[in-house]
This record gives sequence, structure tokens and C-alpha cells, in this order.
Amino acid sequence: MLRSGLARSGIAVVGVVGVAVLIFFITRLLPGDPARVAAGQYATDAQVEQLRRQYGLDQPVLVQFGRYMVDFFRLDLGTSIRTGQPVTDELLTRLPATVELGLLALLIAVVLGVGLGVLAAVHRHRVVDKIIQLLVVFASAAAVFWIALLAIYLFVNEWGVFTSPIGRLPRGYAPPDPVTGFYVVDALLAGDLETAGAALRTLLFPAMLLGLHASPSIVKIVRSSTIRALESDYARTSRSFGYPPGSILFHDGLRNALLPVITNIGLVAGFVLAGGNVLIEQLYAWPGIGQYAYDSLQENDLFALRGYVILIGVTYILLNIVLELAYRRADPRVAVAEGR
Amino acid sequence: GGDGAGKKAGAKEVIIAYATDVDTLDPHQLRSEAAYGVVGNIYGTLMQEEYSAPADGVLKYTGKSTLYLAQSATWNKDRTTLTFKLRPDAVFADGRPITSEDVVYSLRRALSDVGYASAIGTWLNISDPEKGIVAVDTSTVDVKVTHYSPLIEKFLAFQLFPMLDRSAAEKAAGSDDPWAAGFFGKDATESGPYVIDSQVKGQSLTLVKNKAFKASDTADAPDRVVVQNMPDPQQAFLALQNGAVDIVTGLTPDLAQAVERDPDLKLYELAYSDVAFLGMNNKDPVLKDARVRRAISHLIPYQTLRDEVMKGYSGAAYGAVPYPMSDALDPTGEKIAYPTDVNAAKKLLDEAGIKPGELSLTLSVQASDTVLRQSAIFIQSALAQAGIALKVNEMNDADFSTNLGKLQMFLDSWYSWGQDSIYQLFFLLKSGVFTNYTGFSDKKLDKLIEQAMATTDPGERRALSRQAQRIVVDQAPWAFLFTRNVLIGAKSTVSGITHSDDANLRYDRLRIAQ
Amino acid sequence: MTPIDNALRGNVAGRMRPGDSFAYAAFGVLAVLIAMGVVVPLLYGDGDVAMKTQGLLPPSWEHPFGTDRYGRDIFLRSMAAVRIDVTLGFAVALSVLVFGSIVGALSATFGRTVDMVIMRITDVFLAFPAVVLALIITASLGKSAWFAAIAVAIAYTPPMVRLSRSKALEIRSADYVAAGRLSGASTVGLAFRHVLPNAVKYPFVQSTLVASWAILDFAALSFLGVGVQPPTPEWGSMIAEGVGDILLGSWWPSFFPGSMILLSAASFQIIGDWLDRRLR
Amino acid sequence: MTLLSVEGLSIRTADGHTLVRDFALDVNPGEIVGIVGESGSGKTMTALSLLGLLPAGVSVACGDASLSGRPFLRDGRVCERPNATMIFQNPTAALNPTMKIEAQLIRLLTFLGKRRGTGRRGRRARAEALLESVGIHEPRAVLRRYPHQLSGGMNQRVMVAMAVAAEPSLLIADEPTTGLDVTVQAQILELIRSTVASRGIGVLFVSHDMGVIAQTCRRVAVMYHGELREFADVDDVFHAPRDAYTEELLASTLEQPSER
Amino acid sequence: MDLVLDDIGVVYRRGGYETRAVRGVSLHIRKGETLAIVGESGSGKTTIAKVAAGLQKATSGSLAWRSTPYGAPEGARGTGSRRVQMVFQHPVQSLDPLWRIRRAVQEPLWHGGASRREADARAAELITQVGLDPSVLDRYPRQISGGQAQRVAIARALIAKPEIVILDEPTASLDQTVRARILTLLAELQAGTGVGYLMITHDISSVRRLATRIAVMYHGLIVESGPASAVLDAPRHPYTRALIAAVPIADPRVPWNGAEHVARHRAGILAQAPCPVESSPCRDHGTGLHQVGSEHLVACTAAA
Ligand SMILES: Nc1ncnc2c1ncn2[C@@H]1O[C@H](COP(=O)(O)OP(=O)(O)OP(=O)(O)O)[C@@H](O)[C@H]1O
Ligand SMILES: Nc1ncnc2c1ncn2[C@@H]1O[C@H](COP(=O)(O)OP(=O)(O)OP(=O)(O)O)[C@@H](O)[C@H]1O
Ligand SMILES: [Mg+2]
Ligand SMILES: [Mg+2]
Repeated sequence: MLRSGLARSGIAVVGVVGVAVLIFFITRLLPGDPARVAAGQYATDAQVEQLRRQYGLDQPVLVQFGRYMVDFFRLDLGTSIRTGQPVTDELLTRLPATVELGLLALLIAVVLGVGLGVLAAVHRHRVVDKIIQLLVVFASAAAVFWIALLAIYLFVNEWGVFTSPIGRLPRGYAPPDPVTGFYVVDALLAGDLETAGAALRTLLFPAMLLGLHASPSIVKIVRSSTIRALESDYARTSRSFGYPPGSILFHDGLRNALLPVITNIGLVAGFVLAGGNVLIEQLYAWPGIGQYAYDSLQENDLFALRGYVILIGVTYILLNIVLELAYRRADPRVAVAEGR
Repeated sequence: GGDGAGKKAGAKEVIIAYATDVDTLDPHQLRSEAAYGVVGNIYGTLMQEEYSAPADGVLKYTGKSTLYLAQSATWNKDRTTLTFKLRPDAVFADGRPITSEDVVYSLRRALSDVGYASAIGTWLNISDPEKGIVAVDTSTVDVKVTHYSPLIEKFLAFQLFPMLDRSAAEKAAGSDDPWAAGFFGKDATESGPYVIDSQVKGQSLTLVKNKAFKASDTADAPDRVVVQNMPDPQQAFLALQNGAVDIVTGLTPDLAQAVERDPDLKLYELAYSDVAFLGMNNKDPVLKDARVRRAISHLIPYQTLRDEVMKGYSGAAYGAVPYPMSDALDPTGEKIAYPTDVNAAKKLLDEAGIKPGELSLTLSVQASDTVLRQSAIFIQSALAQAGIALKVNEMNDADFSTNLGKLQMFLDSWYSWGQDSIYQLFFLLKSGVFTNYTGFSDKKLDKLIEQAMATTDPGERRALSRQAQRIVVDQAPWAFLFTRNVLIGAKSTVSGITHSDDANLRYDRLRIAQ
Repeated sequence: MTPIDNALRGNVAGRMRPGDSFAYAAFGVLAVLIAMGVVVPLLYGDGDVAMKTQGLLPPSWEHPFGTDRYGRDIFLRSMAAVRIDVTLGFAVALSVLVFGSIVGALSATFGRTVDMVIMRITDVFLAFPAVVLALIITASLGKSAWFAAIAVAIAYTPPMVRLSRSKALEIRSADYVAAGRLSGASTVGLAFRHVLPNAVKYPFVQSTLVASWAILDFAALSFLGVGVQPPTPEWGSMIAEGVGDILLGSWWPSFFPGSMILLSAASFQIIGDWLDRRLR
Repeated sequence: MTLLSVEGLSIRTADGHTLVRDFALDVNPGEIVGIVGESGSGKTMTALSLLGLLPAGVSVACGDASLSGRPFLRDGRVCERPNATMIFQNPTAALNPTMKIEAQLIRLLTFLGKRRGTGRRGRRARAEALLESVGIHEPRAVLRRYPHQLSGGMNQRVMVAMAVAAEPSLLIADEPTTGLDVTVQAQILELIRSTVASRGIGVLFVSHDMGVIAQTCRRVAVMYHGELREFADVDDVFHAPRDAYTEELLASTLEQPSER
Repeated sequence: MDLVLDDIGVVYRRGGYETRAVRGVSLHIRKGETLAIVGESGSGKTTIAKVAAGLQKATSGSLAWRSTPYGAPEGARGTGSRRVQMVFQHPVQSLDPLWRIRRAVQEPLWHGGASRREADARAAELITQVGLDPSVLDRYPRQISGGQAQRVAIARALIAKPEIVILDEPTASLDQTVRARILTLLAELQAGTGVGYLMITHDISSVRRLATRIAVMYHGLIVESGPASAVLDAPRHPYTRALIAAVPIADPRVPWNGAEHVARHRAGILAQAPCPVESSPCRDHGTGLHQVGSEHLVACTAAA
């Protein structure tokens, strides 16, 4: 266990460093001149030169790389060209918004995914299953930004179910004192139920979309693993004792079917935190890192975009290690193989 | 919108939607409109724009500057020194008095290389900021210029010359950051009517009234102003409609129409000499021929652009200095230099030796500018009528500005602060100036601009300007498309929109009917 | 009932399952889409030229999908976009299939070091969702359809490498490969005669899904402005152009391109699921 | 009085194939009755059909069955749950991999307790006692394990313990020792024999190993292609087979009796 | 020519754990004879088979061909070539699902330079020899039964005239009646070709039928080996005894009390002083294998 733990953290370190190296080499090929962009439309060549020096862009690539790696290990992702602020700080101040949205979306995705997956498995090869499977295909084949757009059109413009997205709180609410950075949690901690409710309502709309869009892969996995579990020898054993269907579904079906979901959560979380977020945060004016990435992209802000991508990559690697450990903990079979 | 617990009872609040986030608070480095709005309202300047009495909710800039943080501003006899005396009650938000040292520091910083304002600095005619800006005593500052220009007082009213706290700046400065850019990027030493209350990066920045501010009466001004980031213009409009925001700046024409249709909303259409143009690279082997440029100018569907793209919220652009800029050749805003005429265009092309179907060109446009993007599509089909194949190349803002000088053809628009024709011509068309993106070069024009810059006589200046403008119209370095009116949507309860020179809102002038 | 009966009956039973009708529908949709993408632009052009004053006309007989704000026919543009989007789906899927399965097979065939290096490299790539990786690559290489396509292909290659490697390893340890080895076949011979033919169906199934994901991601990139540059007709950028219109009530400029994405991506996915069931 | 009697049992698939045709057999209390036959001859299907455990797509077409005189299968339709339990081939797979043995036993005892009204208390003690009754010497250690941490033989003992805990009058064993070591097999067979002896229950024992059948069962049914070929005393079947297939089966059983 | 395995040890390393699957095993596989390896599951039988076939490298020990029982080693060069072939436990899985039977059967000939016609003739010959109709050659593996597939596998193993064929539980997944037929076939083929078998099995009855010599494995060690009759009729090691006693006798008239025997012998293995697992003299098999008869060796000092 210890040895494999060490091996795993070794792999994690290699992965994290690999992320940094990969991104450096991708971004250094950027044809746009970051200094020129930083200086702006009205800058003279001398000012551009000065900025080039300031960002070290006049140095040989290898020197830049060396500095970059040193900074990377000091958690310094450089300075944003667009805002002149440290990228690390900017990302960190926006991270809670993204994580709050992402976590709720993940929760929705898991609940929806597990619910529909189990439903499909229980009614396998019947109409309900067919319908769910078709839904799954369409949910995963629809572009998330398109669905989001249609949703805003329908739910805000046409039906008025939700208010226009203007960030994390509706008009008239002040952000709660920051403790966790999650508005819902912070408002609850402050005992302000009304703000918590408002924050949750605002959060719900984009989170539902992201969650809906992320759920198909969970439905698929839950469905197939639940079917496998329900048709397994041990489920048959349970039936031979005459256990009620609910008990069989829970103990033999779900318990075993949920294990593969743990590893899948990594992928879904990656999507929810990053892949879908650049698009969704943009459309919902959500002040998270996805919007930051979009803004940086528009301004060719090399350092900011790079910081964002690195944050995603590193988070993803660490998240997957955690999930793998969780999986090892949760699945007695793996634990046995490891001799625990 | 809810009437939540977080809202202070009775407090007047305005939420203003901008298409961008507040990128930085540094008045000399900012680029986003929202930051511009914030900085313009948290810092005071020595002079300020003078506005006429409100008419139909709009305060119009009279073209003159009046006193603001300065108690007096006097020229010496030969008009080479402008002496400012600070108001005795001029203080920063923390109560520290604003001294002449702060003024000197602030003006020098503006003219330093820390930001892009130094480009405008030449127009202040200060040859050396170290010698030209000096503190006489704790409340008096002399600004020495080489020669008088009407632009000097106008410019000193710009928010590019805000009063910063020197001691705070020097505390934060370092050897690699002499002008404390790191500090001013995220902090402010407010000297204007508002102070920063809180910021949610990427979402909003909240301002509250500066209680220490005495330079003007802000009793009726909004207590809180929220600068809201709403990147998507349509969503901003929807937010305006359902009450989530009060003002939306930078409406697109179709949204302006929608605002007009809504009885609860009011559209403010402010005419500016913001000229939209199709720039042609004068170094291009084909485009360097003035006949080709004129032919292209004849092909532009001006009326269609104004009707379909601008939905009527625009004026005609006669030359590079359009109405309502002072000294414009066309005082009506209706004249067109090269009316749409396919046959004339064909004839010119023929003269230039270009046969139909021979010419193919690339037109670049900023993807974020929906109006110009739309224009590009219409221009594309218009040029096709004369057998010119036009490839439209949409670029993001950064790529566009990086490549501006190298593009074959591009759509852009330009608006000069100060509404001055010489200033406009200098930046856009004088040879060698780096914002002359078409690379246009005409010796006679250069000479006229230089002469005008040196003269102090308004009449002579005007004559020189008109001569120069005629050359531009004749040479057609650009196709002059139209002028863009600034479109602001607001709830009908909101008034006090400033039709200012820099198209910025003065938050303390806003009024909310209860 | 002997095993041979079972096998035969399995075949009989497997000939037509209810799920197959979805797959046939998907094949049909894709075929019609491709045919229209080829024929319609030939007959009617690609709707690229503005029609002056007829902006934002709702769907009608004349303009089945309506017109956009520039007065361009959305149907024609949507069909013209098939050439880009569906072709791209195929192209990305094919290159990912070829490159991914070869690298994966090599990784499985060669010894520890090569395998280890390849696996650590794919680890790093896998840390990025496809859109994010494509985002930074396109932001670096430049905003063009080509680079976006390459970026998407790069993003989906590592998972393919993984899949083909693990399947190759699985098959390599199958008894029939051991038997082949005992027949005197070389490692390379085994790889080509036994491992690759048996392993390739998994990457193949996966590649149909990749086609679907590529269409989606490519559209997303174009939507973000780093893929196909307007005014070239492409579904993602058409949606982006229609954002303003839909919020003001004109739903058609972005609705129809989005439906095209949905139809084509769903078709590829249904076909993928179907192949998965058939081939396994 | 017969314990189990099955008559005219036919099993069909949804697409119309008959897997078992007109099967009949009876089991007396305290008796082990074997079913042999080649692979795919329908032994498992027959066994599963009695407990209503047939997989999806397979169903009883017709037949009657009764246990202790109470009919539970009438004309192919299940009319009540027979008081029978079953143990399976591959015991490790037959136990829930994510639950400790203790949890699985308690789950069963709780369920049985609910059905029979015995108290909750002492369930753990009962679990231990159950394991001891099937010859597990360290029940506490075993209780703390997951199935994958135990050998196949141990898991099969646990299965027997669970099957017995339900106090059935009939135990169905479907190849309970296939895949286990011969040494372990011997122990499991012994366990089943002793359980039958002590509790007087009937056992339906499915196997394809003639040796196991010879040493375990009193009577045996021979199946071939879904048909019952022969049903008689073990001794008769082995020494005076009446069916050609039975003869072939015996001929292929190579083990010669040897003195030990 | 004999295949000699000398002091083979195999250690598996996976995920940071070591499994000592084979712990110093020496075997001598002779042409024309059948050496059977029996033993507990997981005792390392398959691993030994793979090493002998050259499919897997031993961690320690050597593999060699010798011309006479105790002649000079020829070196390991020849192993892994077509001189050794293997028949696997799961017949269908040992045939490439994409290949027709003909191709599979002919595969060993490709690397020997046989012409197409020769290969076709030989394939037809062997397929009839294993009792199948030549039409089977044109089918795919999924179109034939398990018993037929195992016959095909045997035909393939023999087509290139190997010296040794390794049979890893060749009949375990087959029906009893089919099993008997396959064993008969194997015996006939051996008589006809003089091939040597290394047969791995759980099934003592197969051993009785086919083996000339037996090696009994327990926990990666050989605990007893010798002529089949000697080991089966007079087993010495407690584990061997348990194994033999545990096989139920297929005759209801003969009383059998396997469990009792097993319990007694198992107790012997676990408790008795010199034991292959628990005590040191037996662990080191070099000193632990004792001769108790002609070629009959046993690891247990107490039994010896
Ligand atoms: N789920 C199913 N649907 C349809 N047919 C099935 C199903 N399961 C098994 N069969 C078929 O039913 C027949 C009888 O199978 P069964 O498992 O009862 O045989 P068995 O005698 O138990 O064989 P074995 O000795 O291999 O266990 C076989 O031909 C098998 O292919
Ligand atoms: N590839 C492998 N990696 C790690 N351990 C292995 C591997 N193959 C076998 N083992 C382990 O080595 C030991 C011997 O395995 P082997 O397959 O040789 O046993 P066996 O005697 O053939 O068993 P069986 O009768 O079950 O086939 C077992 O403990 C097994 O778990
Ligand atoms: Mg069975
Ligand atoms: Mg084995």
C-alpha cells in the first residue's frame, strides 16, 4: 500500500510537472506578441520594448522556461497582461464562483445520472429504458452552449421562470461575508436565509444546465453497471432468499453499481469545472475562472490563459488521484488485491 | 429583481451594465470601458467639463472646461504658464488634503511611460514634465507650455489626469515599479465623488458616495453605483427590461430599437463624431492607386449601412472629420463624399486597369464589434457587384490591434477626445504617426497639420483644417462609412445622462426619480 | 442444445434487435445530411451573400430556416456547413483512429520504457478536457479552422492511445496469441496477424464517438471564436452569430444550426453504440 | 410422503426454444437426489425454475410442483414461494463483493427475523453460531472479511450456512463444488451430507461429475438435451443403466475403484 | 530429446507486491511419455507450463534440451520454437476468432517454409486424425463446439511435428463424455507420433488414464514426483494422499469417505513437523526431496 501510494504520488508529480511543461511549450509558440497586446493600441514601440523586458519576453526561450518553472513551483503563474495583477490571485478570487457552480452541477449530474441510470437498468430493454437511452444520446449530442442559449431564451425571455443572469446574486442582495467563498454556504453561516435562497436560485439555473449536460456519461455507466449487478450471481443469491426488490436494488444493485461512478466523476468534474464552463459562464455572466479564460482569450492575454489552463490541468490530476484513492477505499476487491 | 435584505432602505442605487469587466483601476493603464467609467468617477481632476442644464434627461458638454478640484486656473499674459490653485477643501477620501505635490506627481505620472496617456501629452505642449510641472507652494501648481492651444484646458479635464495620492504611491513604488502600477492596478486613492465599496472580480464593482468630497454638490446623486459586467449585450438589455440593471451602455442599434419600443425604458441617443471607416492600406500595390480607393468608396452601400446596420442611429461621414466635430467640412451630418454608384466605380476601376473579377481583397474586422461585422457582410455583397471578391476576416480584438498597420483593408472607427479636427487628422492621417494605420502619406497634408498645431489663432487653425480635410476627401485613403451615435438605454426613472466629450457617464450627475 | 446451436441461435437472435432501428435511422440521417451538404450548395449556393433588407425573416417556404440578421439564408448556410462540420468529424475520427491505435499498439508492443514514457505523456494530455486543450492550442497556433481541427484531434488522441494500448495488452495475453508465438511468429508478426486485427474494433467503435465529440467541440471552439472564422458557414459560429437574435425573440438563426449539430452528433453516437453492441 | 414433487415441467425461451421438456422428479425428506447431464442439458434451468429465478427471457411453459404437499407451481405459474433455498456454482461470485460476510449474514437474519418474528438481538451471535455449524473454526475472523478475502471453499461454506439459516425444507445445490479443489470438494460434500442428515431436509443436487453423484445421492436423474432420460436409484443407474446416454456417461467415467 | 527444467523459480511483481509462484522446480519431460503435474489451484502449474513452452521467462533456473536422460545440455536455443507446442484449457479462446480453422491449424507450418499445398494436405490429414471432418477447416471458431475446438487445438499443436506438447488442463472445460474422447485421442496420438506430453490437470482420473509420471505441486513446490502408478497407488506426501483420497469414486457401491481422509492429511500438512510450507527443511527442496522408490521422490521428510 505504501509503495503503491508512493508510486502514485510519483505519477502525480510527473503529471503536474508535465502539465506545466506542456503548456509552456504550447504557449510559447503563440504568434501574437503579448507585449504589444499588453501595451495596447496607442503604445509606442519603446513602450512595447519596455513591457517585453518587464515580462522577460526578450530572454532566450530556455531562460524563460527556467524562470517559468521556478515560478510555477512557487505557485506564481505570472502577471496578467490585461489587468496587471498576479494570475494566481485572480484565479483564486474567481475560483469559488466556479467551484460553487461546478459542485452543484456535479451533484445534479450525479443525482440525475444515478437516478435515470437505475431507472433504465430496472426497466432494461423496455420502453422506459429506450426513452432514457434516447434522452442520453440527445443530451450528450447537443452543444451545451446551444442548450444554454435556448434555455435562457425560454426560461428567462418567454416564460420568466428565472431572472436574467447577472452574476451570483439577483439585484438587491449583498454578497455574504466570505468564509468559504460559496455564497450559499456563507449566507447560511451568516444566518441569512434569504440571501442563501437567492444565491441558490441564481446558481440553480446554470448548474442545472451543466449538470444535465454532464449526466449522460453517468447514466450510461450506472445503467450498465446496475444491469450487470442485478444480473449477477450475488443478486440471484439474494433473490433465492426472497429478499424484497428494494433491498436487492439497494444492496446488490446500487452498492456495486456506484463504484465505477467514482472514477467517472473525475471526467465529469473536469467537464463541469472547465470544459463546459468557459461556455456557460460566458452566457450566464458568471464571474468564475471560465469567464476569466474567455476574457483572456479575447485579449490574447497569454499569461492569464496559461494560468487558467495550468490550474485546470493540475486540479484534474490531483482530483483523479484523490478519486482513485477513494475508489481503492470504496472497493474491497481492489483493497484486497493491494493487500490491505 | 428582488427587494432583498442586503439592500439598504431608502438608499438610491444605480446598476450600470458595461460589456466588460473592470480590468484594472490604474487610470493610465486601463483599457476596459467599465474601468474607464469607474476611474472617471473615483478620481477628481483639476478642471471638469462644463455641462448645459439638463434637457430631456441629458446634460450636454458645452465644449468648455470649468474648475473642479482647482479653485482657480489662470494663464499668464503670453499664455505660456497656467497656474492652478487647489480648493482648500480638496481632500482624498481618507481625509488627507490634496497638495500641490500630489498634483505634480499625478500629472507627471500621466505623462510618463507607465501608460499610453503620454501620447496625448504632446498636445499639452509641455516639453519636459520635470521642468514644466512645478509646485509653487502647497496649494499652487504651475504648468508651463511651449505655446497655447485650445486643447490644453480641455485635456486637463480628462480623467487621464486624475489626482492621485503621491505618498501612497511612493510607499508602494519599487525599483522595478517606479510608478506603483501594481498598487494603482488594484487600489485607489479616491479623490472624486465616489469611493470603491467592494468588488466581485468578473462580476461587479460597487461604488458609494465619497463623504469627504466637496468639489461639487452630490446630495442628489445616487448613493451606490454598481458597475456590472454584462458581456452579452442582449442579456444586458434583458436585464434592463426586467429591472436587474438600470442603465446599459454601448447598446447595439437593434437593441436601441428594442429599448425605444419598451415604454418603461428610455433610449439616450448621443451624437458623436465617432467615424466608422473602411481603411485601405495605401502601401498595397493595388490600393495605393487613388482611383481604386475612390471606386471602392463609390461601391459602399451607405444608406443600407445606416438603415440596416445602424438602424438610423448614425450620421453621414463626410471625410475623416465628420459632423459634429468642430471645423467639420459638412456641418449637417448628411453629405457623402462618394455616393453609391456602381457605374462610377466600374469606370474608375477600368481607368485603373482593373477588370471585373480580377480583384480580390481581404477585409479585416474586429469580431467583437457587431456593427462593423455586419457592415463587412454588406460591403462584401456590394463589392461583388463590381466584380471585386472580398474575403471577410474576423479577428479578435487583440489580434486586430496587433496587426492593424499590416492589414490590407479593415473596418474600424475612431473617436477623438477633445472634438478637435487637427488632433483627429494628426493621429489618423499624418505620415509616420503610428495610429495612421492605412500608412497614408501626403506631404501637403502633413505640412498643414504641423502649421495648425503651431498656430494659436482659432480662425487660422480652422482654415488650415478645412484645407487639410479637402485633401483627405479627395485622396480617399479610407471609405468614410458613417458616424456612430452612442446609444445608452436606461429605465425611464433614470436621468442625468452626460453627453460628455469622452462618452463617459458622470455618476454624480445621475438622478433617480423615486 | 450444443454450443454450436447456441452460437447459431445467438446469430439469428442478434440479426435484428429493437435498438437496430435507431441505428438505421442514424445512418439515414447522416446520409441525407451529407447528400444535402453536397447537393444543396451546388444548386443554390451557400447563402453567403447578404440579401439587403431581408434580415431576420422567420422560416417560410422560401427560406425553410429563415434568414439571419444579414439577410443570409440559414438553410443554405446550414447545408454549406455540413461540408466543414461533418467532414471534420470524419477527418478527426480517422486521424485519431489511425494515429491513436498505432501509437497505442506500439506502446503495448514495445518494452517498459517506451510504454512508460508514452503513458506519462498521455497522462498529461488527459488532464485537460478536450475543449480546454484545444483552446490553448488554438490560442497559441492561431485562430483557424485547421488549427482547431488539429487541436481537437490532438485532444482525442491520448484516450485513443490508452484504449488501443489496453486492448492490445489484453489481446496480447490471449491464448491464441500465445499459440501463435509457439508457432514461431515474431513479436511484430503477432502484432500484425493477431493483435491488431482483433484489437482494432475497439478503437473503431470509439472513433465514431470521437466523430461526434469532435463535431461538438469544434462547434464550441468556433462559438468561442477560435475555430472557423465567420463569415464562413459553420454551425458553431452560426449559433454565436445568432445569440443576440434569439434573446430578442428570433430563435431561428441559432436554433437550426444547433439542431444540425444535435442531429449529426447524435447520429454518430447512435451508430457508435450500435457498433459497440454488434462488434463485441 | 414425498417432499418435492415436480411433474411435466417445461421451460422455454421467449423466442420459442424449449430448454427443458416434460421434466418430472420427486425428492423425499432427508434424501439427496442428483441431476446429471452434459453441459447445456438444462440442469441449471430446471433448478432455477423451481425457485422462480429463471433469467430474463426464459420462463416455465407448463408443469406442476409441490413442496411438502403445498403446490407452488401450478400449470407453469408460480403460486407461492416454496420453502427452499439454493447454493450455486462459483460461491465467490454468489456473495455480494461489497459487503462483509457479517453484513450479508445479518442482512439475511434480519430479513428472516422480520418474516418469522424472532428478535433483533443476538443476531451477531447467531451469525457466529451459523458459521461454526458449517465447520468454520474462526467465525469471528471470517465475519470481518469480504468474500474476495476468502477461499472458494470458505465462501461455499458461508453459502451453505446462509442457505441453512433460512430453515428450508428443500436445498437446491447447483454444482456447488465445480471449480473447487478436490480436497475442498470433499469437505463441502461432507458438509452437505451431514446437514441433510442432521436436519432431515431434502436436497436436489445438480452435478456433472459422476463420482460426486455416486458418492452423494440416493437417487439420480439423468438429463440429455433438456429431456429426462432416466430417474432411478444411484446403484441402478450405475450398474444397470437403461439409457444409451447414461451408458456413454458411465463409460467416460474413467476412475476405477481402487482400494484404499 | 528431452526438455529439462532445472531449479526454475518465478516471481510475479505487480503493484508493488511479489508472488513467488514457482519456487525451485526441476522437471524432466521426455519424448513418448506423459508427465502430469497435479496440484492445488494457484500452486504454479500454469506458470511452469508457460516457462516450459518458452512463453514466459523464469526468474531463476534454466531450461535445456538433452538428448539422453542425463546427457549434456543442448542449450535453451531450441525452446520456444515449434519443438514445443501447447494446448490450452479454454479451447475456443485459443483460436483467433477472426481466423478460419484452416489458417489456425496451419499457422505453425508458416515458419517452417512449407508450401501451400503441403500445408493444406497436412491440415486435412491432421484434422481427420483428430476425428473431425475436413469441412471444419472452413469454419470460424465460433461455429464449432468446445470439444471440436479442442480437437482443432490438438491438431494445430501436432501439425509441425513437435517433440513436446504441453497440455494445460486440456479437458477441464469440457463435458465428461467429450473429455474421455479427448483423452483417448491424446493417447492414440502419442502412440502414433511418439510426442512427449506435459499435462497439467486437477483431475486425477485423467492422470490415471494418460500419465507415465506424475509431479505433485503445492505452493510453488514439487512435493512428490515419480512413476504414475507408484505415486497414485502409494502416495507418500500428505498432500498427495489428501488429493487422491478426495477424488470421489464413481461407484455408489464403493464406500468413500473423502472428507475424513482430507481432514486427516490436511492436518498432516499443516501440523506435522517437516512440512513444505511451515518448516525449513522442506522449504529448501534441495534437501527436502527424498528418494523413496525408483524415481519416486517426496519432499516430506516424515513421509520419506
Ligand atoms: N438466459 C438464457 N436465455 C436463453 N437461453 C439460455 C439462457 N441461459 C441458458 N440458456 C440455455 O439453456 C440451456 C440449458 O442451460 P443450463 O444452464 O440449464 O444447462 P446446464 O445443464 O446447467 O449446463 P452446465 O452443466 O454447463 O451448467 C442451454 O442450452 C443454454 O444455452
Ligand atoms: N501474471 C501474473 N501476475 C501476478 N501473479 C500471477 C500471475 N499469474 C499467476 N499469478 C499467481 O501465481 C500463482 C500461481 O499461478 P498459476 O496460474 O501458475 O497457478 P495454477 O497452479 O495454474 O492454478 P490453477 O489451478 O488455478 O490454474 C498464483 O498465486 C497466481 O495468483
Ligand atoms: Mg449449470
Ligand atoms: Mg492454471
